Amino acid sequence: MKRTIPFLIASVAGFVLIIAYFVPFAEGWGESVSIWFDVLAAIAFILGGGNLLKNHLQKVSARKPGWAYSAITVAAFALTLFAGLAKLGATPNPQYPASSAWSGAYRETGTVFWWIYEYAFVPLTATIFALLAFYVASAAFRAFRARNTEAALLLGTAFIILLGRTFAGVYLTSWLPDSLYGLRIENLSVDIMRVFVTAGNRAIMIGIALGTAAVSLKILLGVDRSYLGSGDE
Amino acid sequence: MKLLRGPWLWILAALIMLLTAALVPASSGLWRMIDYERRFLAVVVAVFCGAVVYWIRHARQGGEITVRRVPGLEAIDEAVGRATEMGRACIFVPGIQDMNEVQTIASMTVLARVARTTAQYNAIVQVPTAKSLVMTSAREVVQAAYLAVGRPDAYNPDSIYYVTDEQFGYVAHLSGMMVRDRPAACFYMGSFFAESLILAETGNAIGAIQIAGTAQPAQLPFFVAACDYTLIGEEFFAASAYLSGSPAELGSLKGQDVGKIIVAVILLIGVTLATVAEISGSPALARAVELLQFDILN
Amino acid sequence: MLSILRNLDRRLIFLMMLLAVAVPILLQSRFPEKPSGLAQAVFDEIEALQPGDRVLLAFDFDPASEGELGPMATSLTYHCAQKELRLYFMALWPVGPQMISNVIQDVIRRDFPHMVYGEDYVDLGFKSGGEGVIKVILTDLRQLYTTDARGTPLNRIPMLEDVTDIRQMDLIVSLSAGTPGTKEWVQYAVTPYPHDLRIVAGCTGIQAPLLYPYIPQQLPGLLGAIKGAAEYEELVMQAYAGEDPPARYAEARRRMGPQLVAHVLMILLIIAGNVVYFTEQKRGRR
Amino acid sequence: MQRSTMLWTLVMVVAAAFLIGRTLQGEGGRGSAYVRVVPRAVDEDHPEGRWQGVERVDPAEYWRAQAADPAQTAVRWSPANTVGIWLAALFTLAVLSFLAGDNPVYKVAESILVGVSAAYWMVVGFWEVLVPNLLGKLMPGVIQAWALPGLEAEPDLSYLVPLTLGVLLLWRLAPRGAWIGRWPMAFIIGVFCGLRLVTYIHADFLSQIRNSIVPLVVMNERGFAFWDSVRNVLTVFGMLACLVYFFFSIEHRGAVGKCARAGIWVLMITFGAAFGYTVMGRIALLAIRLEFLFDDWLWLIDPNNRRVVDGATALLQSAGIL
Repeated sequence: MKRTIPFLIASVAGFVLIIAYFVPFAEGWGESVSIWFDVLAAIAFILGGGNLLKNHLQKVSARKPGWAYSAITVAAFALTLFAGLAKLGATPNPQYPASSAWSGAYRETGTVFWWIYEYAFVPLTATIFALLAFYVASAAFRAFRARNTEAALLLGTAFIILLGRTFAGVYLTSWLPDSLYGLRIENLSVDIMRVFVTAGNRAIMIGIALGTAAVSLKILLGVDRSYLGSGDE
Repeated sequence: MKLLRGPWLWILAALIMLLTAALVPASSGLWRMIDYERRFLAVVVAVFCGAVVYWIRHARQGGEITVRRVPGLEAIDEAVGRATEMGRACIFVPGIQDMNEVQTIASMTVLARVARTTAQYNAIVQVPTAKSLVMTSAREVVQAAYLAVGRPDAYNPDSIYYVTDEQFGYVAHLSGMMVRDRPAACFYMGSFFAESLILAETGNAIGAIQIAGTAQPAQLPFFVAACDYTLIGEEFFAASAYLSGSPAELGSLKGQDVGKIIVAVILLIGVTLATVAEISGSPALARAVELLQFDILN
Repeated sequence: MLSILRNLDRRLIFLMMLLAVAVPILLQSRFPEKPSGLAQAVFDEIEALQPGDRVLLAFDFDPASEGELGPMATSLTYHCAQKELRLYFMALWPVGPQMISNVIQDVIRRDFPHMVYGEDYVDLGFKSGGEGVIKVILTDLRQLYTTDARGTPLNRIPMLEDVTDIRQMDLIVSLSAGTPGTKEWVQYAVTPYPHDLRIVAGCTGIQAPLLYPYIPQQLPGLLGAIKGAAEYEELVMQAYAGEDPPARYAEARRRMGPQLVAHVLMILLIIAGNVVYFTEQKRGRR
Repeated sequence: MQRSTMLWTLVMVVAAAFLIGRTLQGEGGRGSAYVRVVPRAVDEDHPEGRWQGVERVDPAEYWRAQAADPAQTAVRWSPANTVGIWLAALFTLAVLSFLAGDNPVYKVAESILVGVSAAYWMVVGFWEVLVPNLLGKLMPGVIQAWALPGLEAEPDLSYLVPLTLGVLLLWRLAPRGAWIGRWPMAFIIGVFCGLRLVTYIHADFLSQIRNSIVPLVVMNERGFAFWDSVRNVLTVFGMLACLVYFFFSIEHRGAVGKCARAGIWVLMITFGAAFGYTVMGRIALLAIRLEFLFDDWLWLIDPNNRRVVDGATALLQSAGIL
């Protein structure tokens, strides 16, 4: 029972939506369900936030190693949540000046939530993202070795693209005569993109489309039920 | 062409649908119920689904299914084994998208297998997630795996936890945790974005065995360059079929191959038509190519 | 020498990368740009529009990718404003509205103060739902958007009075850093309505190869990464800004300095890695 | 090791003290931020606006305003934003310190980021999704009076469905019947499997085949176009070779093996190109962070001329700072 009913729900819902895609009358169903999903995901934040609090508070109360960091996490979480939900520092919507401050925008310049966003959230996330610049460098040194033909092709292409997308490439091959125009690095890099990258990406995309469709179908047919968890029928 | 032999009923049904789509005029009442613009899409969907269903049934009835080897998959057990020997944990990262993404669903079926192996080897698997719904699903899956090998007592729900929805907050936590806990094996299975290289390079710095699988084409280069094994695109979706080992699931792979044959056939017909049209300059042929591109394949 | 290379500490590589980017920024060096075909195509698509035509600017990126897409947003908005097009901004990313208000502040308010909100440009704000939003507003804008980002009902905004759905847009300009983004706009908006809609896009480096398969049928023009931004900036500034454009319209071209040095460093690192690899192989064979 | 740590700490403390000293000296210096007061909701009764908001302005604008009228208060130094810039700079450095190895500073930054971002998304989910798309649909009157004065809608009872699903989902927190939480999950998974199945076949599968249909021989006004033809031939056959690589039911041996190998080559070129392109983006990201440090915080460079003022004001500026 505990597995059969959910499977039936999934299967019926899925097949109804597949058919709805071809029926003009039902065309909007997919979109409605997408909006429902967002609502559901937003409700699920309660589960996630609760879990986060539980995890970290447990660490703090048990004085596990690193509990101070957990305390920082909880404090940052609580402060941001409060500032955002209470719209601290917000002013009413200028379109409706008679309304209360609740009508204001929660992330308007000047609110506490905006301040946290601008000066904590943005620099932290953007710098984590910027770490990638360093990691590509170390990957280039360590992983890009011409061990075999495949690896050589990978690094050779990366080489041409890296050169072709800066002034260095233009400079290096600008002496080539016009008859060999296509061999100038900047043009070579465009041709690689137009021919090989297009071919490769198309094949990958077609494969992914087929894979996605097959996995979906398996789930709707009940061939793959592992996502449903334990099998106490 | 063995792939196409047998399913006569389906081939017949597909032919009827194809003829209906091609011959029934646009003004017909039928197209008030079915979207005229999508009639050929319906045929393709029916043919593809039919092929998958046929091969699954074929396999269930004891038909022989042969599939090629995918190296990354065999490495999963090996990686878990190594983690056990070293007495360290494995971590499983299910990507950063929610359960409305098929890659995340596929990653749950891979997790089922990884969790089963860790349960057998008595190793620990950590699953930090970026979405609450993924956390709840992952808990179901891991619990089921521990139950299936008869060790429900060893299941610890706290090892599957929610971090944050924010991509880089999640990565900051993961990379910090990897450096501190030094897991011996890292699995990255699901939908990844920029975090792929941060994870793979951090994993590399701590010397973990890394196995990745994703259908985000943009991230494949990084996984290919920095991980020990990578399941590329469609291979990732095939992984659950391989790992389950059940003939029915393997049958679906054959269905996918039929899809590829469809691509090749349409492509060759189209390209031949287009080439002949280009050389001969015949307007009729050019119109046929246009019909194929913008009506049938729309 | 070789032993130094072989035992090269990761942290030393990190330091080199830091210097490769930091030094050109401090020196503020600039290099010439030669626009590529795809940047030219984006320019031409916008150039072909008439004053008063409707352009939908979809800003689907966040502060993390502003380094690449910010300069594109600036010069695209500048170009559209110069052409006197009507601009409809919207975002499918929750932080997109911030990016929209940045360009409104930096470009429209500063250099086009005569443009009136609601008549020449409007900010529709963020809607969650990804591709679902695209699908809905293709047939009915008001089903999802009851107000603009400032809370004004759509019916009271002059430039939205006769807009029922986004198929009425003359061009979609999509700036995207991931999902949902240009790919979704191409898949769900342009692919089903090839005769009604045209799209040009700017994307991050990582997105660019993924979008090439859609070129040119579904996606006529594409600005790829900071290089694309620099090329397009060059085109727009040459055409409209005269001799001495404000410094903020040179952002992308300025960023090409660190880019050049860092690329050269990457190439040297690849070469160094392979030198180590091949000499070790040789030794192993002996 | 201990000694070097102490040395570094000392260096950093001295540097920080120097920078903070420079900032606090007078109004204006490294990392300072200025705001302009803007009137909000201006009408006849309130020519100054019913209340006032602020927006950030360039330092040059402040100096110009000060030069014109030293008593003005419309443009002023902002303590909150100045502290903010400093905090942002310290966070940036804290994350970069991870490159040298895990350390307490990074751990603090990481903990703050996890807490702030989890709450950030919850707040966004609440105000952007739950309020307008659930509560606003179910009881528009209440929501209009409370938070969305622009909302004009009738109750839409179809939104009881996501509400019910949400309640079922949260049921797993209840002591009994946690299994009921599987129902909404199953619904979601089923729905999206159905949706993705068709949309992927529609958008990626069919449209990619369509885009690949090109003539292998290209003619133009001058006759046979050799290079265009070569490009098309390579594209079509490159793609077919990759598809052979993904074929599951045949082992990669013999002719199939050769084809699959060519397919891998094409894939590797694709990956190499993607890598090259991505490097560009990643470097731009680092550049913008460093620009923030050098420009907004340390005032070492000024690419956007945000601190350039004319001669007379410059005099005042130098007097104010030095």
